[in-house]
Amino acid sequence: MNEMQTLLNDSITKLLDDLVTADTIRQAEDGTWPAALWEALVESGMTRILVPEAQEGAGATWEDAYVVLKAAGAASAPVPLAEAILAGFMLGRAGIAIPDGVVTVMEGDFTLENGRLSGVARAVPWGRNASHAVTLVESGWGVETVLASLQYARIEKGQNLAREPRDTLSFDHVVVDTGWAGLPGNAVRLYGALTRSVQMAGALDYLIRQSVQYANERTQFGKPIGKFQAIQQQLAVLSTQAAAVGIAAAHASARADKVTSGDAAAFEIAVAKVRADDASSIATSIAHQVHGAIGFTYEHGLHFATRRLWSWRAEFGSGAEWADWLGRETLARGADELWPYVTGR
Amino acid sequence: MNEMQTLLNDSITKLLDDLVTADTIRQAEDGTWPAALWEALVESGMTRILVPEAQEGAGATWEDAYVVLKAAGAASAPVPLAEAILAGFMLGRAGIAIPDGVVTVMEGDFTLENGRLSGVARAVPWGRNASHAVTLVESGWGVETVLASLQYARIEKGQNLAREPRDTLSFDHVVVDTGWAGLPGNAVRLYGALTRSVQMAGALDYLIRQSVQYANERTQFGKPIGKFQAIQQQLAVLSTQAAAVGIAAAHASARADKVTSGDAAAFEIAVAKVRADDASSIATSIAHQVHGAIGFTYEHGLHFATRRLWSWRAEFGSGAEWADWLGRETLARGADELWPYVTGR
Amino acid sequence: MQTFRFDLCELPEETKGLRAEVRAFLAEELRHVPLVTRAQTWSGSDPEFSRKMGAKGWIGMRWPKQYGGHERSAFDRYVVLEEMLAAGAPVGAHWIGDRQSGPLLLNFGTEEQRQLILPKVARGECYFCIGMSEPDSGSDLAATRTKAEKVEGGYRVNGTKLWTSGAQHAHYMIGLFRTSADKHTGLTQFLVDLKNTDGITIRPIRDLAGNSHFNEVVFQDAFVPDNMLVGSEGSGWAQVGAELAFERSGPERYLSSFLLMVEMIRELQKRGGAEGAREVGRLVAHLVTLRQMSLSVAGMLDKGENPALEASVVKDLGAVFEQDMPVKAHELLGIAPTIGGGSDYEEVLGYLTQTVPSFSLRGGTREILRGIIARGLGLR
Amino acid sequence: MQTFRFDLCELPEETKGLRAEVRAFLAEELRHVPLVTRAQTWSGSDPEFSRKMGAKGWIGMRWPKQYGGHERSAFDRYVVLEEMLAAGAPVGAHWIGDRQSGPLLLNFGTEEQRQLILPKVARGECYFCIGMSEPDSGSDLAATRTKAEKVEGGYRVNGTKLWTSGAQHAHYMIGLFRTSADKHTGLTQFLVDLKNTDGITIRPIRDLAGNSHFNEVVFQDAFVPDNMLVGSEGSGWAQVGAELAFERSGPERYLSSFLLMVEMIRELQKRGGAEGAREVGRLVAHLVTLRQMSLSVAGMLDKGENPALEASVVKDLGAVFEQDMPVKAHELLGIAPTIGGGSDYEEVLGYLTQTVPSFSLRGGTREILRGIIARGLGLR
Repeated sequence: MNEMQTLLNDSITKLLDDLVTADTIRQAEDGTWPAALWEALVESGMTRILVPEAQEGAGATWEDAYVVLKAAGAASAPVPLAEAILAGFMLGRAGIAIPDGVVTVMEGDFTLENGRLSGVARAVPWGRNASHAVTLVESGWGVETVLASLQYARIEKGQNLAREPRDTLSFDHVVVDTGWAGLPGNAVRLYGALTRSVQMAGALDYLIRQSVQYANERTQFGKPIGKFQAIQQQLAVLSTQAAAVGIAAAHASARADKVTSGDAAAFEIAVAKVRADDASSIATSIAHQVHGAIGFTYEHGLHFATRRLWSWRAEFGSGAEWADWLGRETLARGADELWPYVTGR
Repeated sequence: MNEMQTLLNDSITKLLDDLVTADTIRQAEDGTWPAALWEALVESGMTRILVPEAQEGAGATWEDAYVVLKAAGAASAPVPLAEAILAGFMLGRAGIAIPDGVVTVMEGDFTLENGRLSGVARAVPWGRNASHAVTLVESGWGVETVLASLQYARIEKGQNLAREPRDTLSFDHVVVDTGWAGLPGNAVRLYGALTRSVQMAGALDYLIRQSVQYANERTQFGKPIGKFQAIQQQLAVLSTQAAAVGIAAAHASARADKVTSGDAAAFEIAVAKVRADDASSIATSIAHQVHGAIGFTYEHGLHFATRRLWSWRAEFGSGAEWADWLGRETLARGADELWPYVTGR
Repeated sequence: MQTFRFDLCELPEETKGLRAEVRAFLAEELRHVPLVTRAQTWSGSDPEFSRKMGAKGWIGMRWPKQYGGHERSAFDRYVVLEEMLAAGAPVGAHWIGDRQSGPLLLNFGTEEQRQLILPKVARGECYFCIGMSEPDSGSDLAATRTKAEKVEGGYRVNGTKLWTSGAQHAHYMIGLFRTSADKHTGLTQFLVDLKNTDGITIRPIRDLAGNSHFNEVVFQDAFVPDNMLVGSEGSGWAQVGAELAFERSGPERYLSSFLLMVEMIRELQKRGGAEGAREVGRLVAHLVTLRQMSLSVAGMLDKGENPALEASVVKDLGAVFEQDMPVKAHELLGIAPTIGGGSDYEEVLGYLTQTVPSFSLRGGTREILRGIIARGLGLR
Repeated sequence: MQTFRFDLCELPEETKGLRAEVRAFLAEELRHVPLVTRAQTWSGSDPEFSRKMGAKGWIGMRWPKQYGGHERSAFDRYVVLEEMLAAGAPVGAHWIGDRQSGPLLLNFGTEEQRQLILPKVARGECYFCIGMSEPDSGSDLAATRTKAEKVEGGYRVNGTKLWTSGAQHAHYMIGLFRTSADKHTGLTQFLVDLKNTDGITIRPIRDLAGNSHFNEVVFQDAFVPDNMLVGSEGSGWAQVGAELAFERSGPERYLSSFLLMVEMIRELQKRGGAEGAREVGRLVAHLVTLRQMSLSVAGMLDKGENPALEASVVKDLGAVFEQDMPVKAHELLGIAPTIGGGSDYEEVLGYLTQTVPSFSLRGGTREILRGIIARGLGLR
């Protein structure tokens, strides 16, 4: 972390510590929009961290956004911060003005005719709470960045395991803003996978901190369970998994800053999402095993992180989907190109 | 085990205890044929356990053979006992007289014309030591059981990780005995997989016994390593894996006795080979981890079993190959047929 | 050293008719039950269903007829259970009474207790819960603090039981209470009438998936009469040990995620081709093997043997199998799980993803179980 | 609690030229070396190759020039090492001297020892082994019994070292001997001249794969002069701790099975289509992540920090990755491994299947390593 990132980390951590309590998350799960939290994130500029300064954004980098998103993941912040950051990034690239209100991103089966959008997007994060959504559509002109107002969209509510809104949005010839950004057609999925990997790194970090603390406090058979070798061995494994995801996601973020075309970061992003997915399965299992029954209650906060990991690992492409892609690329390049490719990037 | 099987178990165990020492195995690995051991197995009738009584065999069942093969697997007996038993089974079915000498089995790419065999068989167990080999060939007449003398076969030596001979045999219009047995064309692979599963159950049994004994004897940090929770947890896992393979292989053996066509036992045999393969990877890793450096020496006997497991898991179809088959069958039958199929057999 | 004995045990031919009967019953009864509800299997509670099972003679199947039982074989019972679980029948209401508390009373209860309780259980009308864990004693039963103090004509109970599954629906609790200070011999089991005893408060605990299977049960000067003591005073520890062994090897030890396996196969079928075939094949191999192990233990139980260690082996392997299922489904299909909406597959995946972590906690943690197996192997 | 710090660290652009140079060198030098030989990587020993590397300035790269070193950056050294390992170069002869014993002498050795030894090591002419384990002390160094008794002008050494890798080719051993009874402060490190000391017998130990990397080294009244004591008497325990930390995070911690990964991909390519793509993709993801973690530690070392815990994390994850490789290969391809014949893939699989069990033993067992990590997390 450079100095700016350290400051950013202090500031986002303090903001989240103050405004994301267990109650905030529970109320959000029951359908209450955490307005105060969102307002604070907007005012602190966090939602526009990747928007160019010329468009009233922070003009920061994905490496900076990493700090913010990891903290948000660790806090289980129940807001579309990752989506807003990504939307800002895409709109900034396309030179489209960033609207006020909540802007999310969506992937869907769309057609764009004469500036009107039709089609359906499934599992759109916080679709019900957003005023706008950003997507990419291949038109006769190439890949266009599209900003759609949701005023005329039909919304069908859904949710992921963490009870985060994942809504189905339908558009029928809705007038939209468009622009060109030089982004690949799958940029929502690609950068979406990047943001989820970083959030997962944060959630995994929370799991290890929480589990070590619990193991040192909880007593069974006359001593803290953290003194049992079987528990120690498991927590060591959990910690190594969390560390691996942290660096894989950082590596992908750094790469995203270096390249102008999103495709050029796909390799590192795929690595990060695959690694985060693999780690999540191991880590959630260990964290719950160490916590025992208490971690299984809604009252205890462990599941805020584990339920997010179970959902996030499948969002914007599961680890398996990205591994398929990575593997096919690797096989296509051939055995002798693996090492030069890995070291040459 | 019924009474007869208990007697059989006592008798084969005693025979192997007496005649399979670490030196026997080491010498076999260096190329010395263990003549005394083989002679004893022939004289006790073990090699012909599945040959009908009418053909001077024991006329026993695969459940009986299970007892013998599991003991042989546990002892790492360096002889083609499984192959001889399988050859006897196939010849008996075809009504072909069992030749004296060592009879092995082979799979290959063969043609049979006017009673003459041509083609190549790879990785034939103990090809160099055998006088004959049994195989199945699809001819214009159906699947024929073939007994080939190896007198005119070209032999190229090879070996598996356990230094068991796995030779390439080439035949060029060699006159052979043939017969019909109602066996499927893949019977060598099928029953071969059954015998390997049973041998693997034996080798896994050896691993757990050996590892528990070592853990109780070896002292580190002032106490037997078997007192450390991390070691205990691992040995518990090893023991459950060994137990699973034991019953999966027994189940397949029992099924092989019940059916007249080999195909009808394929499901249970596939289950056994898949389960044995999965267990071997876990079990060999734990056994070596518990033994530490000593288990890594040639002097110590642990590797007689682990190297066999590493080879056997790939022989007569790896777990993956049989899992592919099981999975395709399951998918073809469909989701709702899984339970009726499993419980209806 | 001791090793485990798993003799092959095949179900007798005679069970085929029973299996067909159970299947026909379930086809009718579960016709309109959504898959995500079925996925709860033995956590799902439906008193009406339990009464129908009771009427069929499928509860207390092995118990003596004099107590409302049916004196059927272990195999008949096994067939009924595995069919119920594979279909996702809501057997939760009577489950504990049938599997655990009924047998406990048969072994250690008084004649009066048996007469009073068992026929109702067998009719599917009387449900049990187990009061073992406490706030400071999860795996460590010797740390039990809920106190049963001797008073005129009975005991006065004070303390708190935690993680008590199904207490809100149960008529009785088998409670483990402290009757004296000694770590092990100070524990005693009681039959507690939850519906007719003052001083008992039952508070459901919401779990992470939003369900409330667990409860906190608080005793404040609750009176339990002398004739409700189970077995003898001070032998609770030993009795619990025997009781836990009952619950380690049934088909519920590997079928709790079976519905997800089925839906996974259905999704793969839709995709066509051989995608996922290898992984499905491996799961089938593990399923079939676990069933043979579980049947083997049933066979030993039928012969009156005591396969306690073998049952632990089944439980450990079975829990790993069940717990891996949502991960395998995720790895194979990559479909995001949902709650309160979505396709059958998505919802079943959602329910089980959140539920499987508890599978290696219930009835003692995985670490404890493996410790028991290790001691069985001769490691001290 | 403490967590680990893995800052991103990218190799400087300047290393590109060096990498190209190393690759050209290896393409030439390894042209005729069979793959199964290359698969030994840092276990494979070839003094001629080591001398060539020395001539290139690729041994002792970070050491001061006054001791024959080259004062290059940690990144330059990293690039050379990872290229050597990825290509399967036989770096075993000088490996321990370069990685472990040289740095030890730089840290704790006398000026005389440094002058005597380091230039020869850097030239690729002088090889080391480490005498730590003993018959009754594997992971438990405090149980070391080989005794160095003070005599006129030096020490008389008696006892047996076991599992000493490469002792048969080594010129020197860094031996850990007992100089007094105290468990920890009774241990001292010595520089032992194996070629010119009477009373030392080296017996190669055949391993399960038929190779002899290990040795038993017996000391019978072997005399080690005073000036060959390393550091100070009684500080052997502390010095060894520091020494072990050096060896936990290099590229050898995740590249030991890399050649098998390459051959696996080649086999899959032959089959065509996307068979195995998913598994290959996962392996690539783990490989790339491990490399970033390992580079991160190199970056901290370059800044003079002490990333001991982070190094342990790399070693633990790396060993799992390396050890899983033959299993993954087997699961993907189902081809039986061979020895002394067969295809490149079959032979490399054969060699590594037999070798990987040692990867979680060398330098302390997995259990010990995870215990260190757990303590680093604040678990006591």
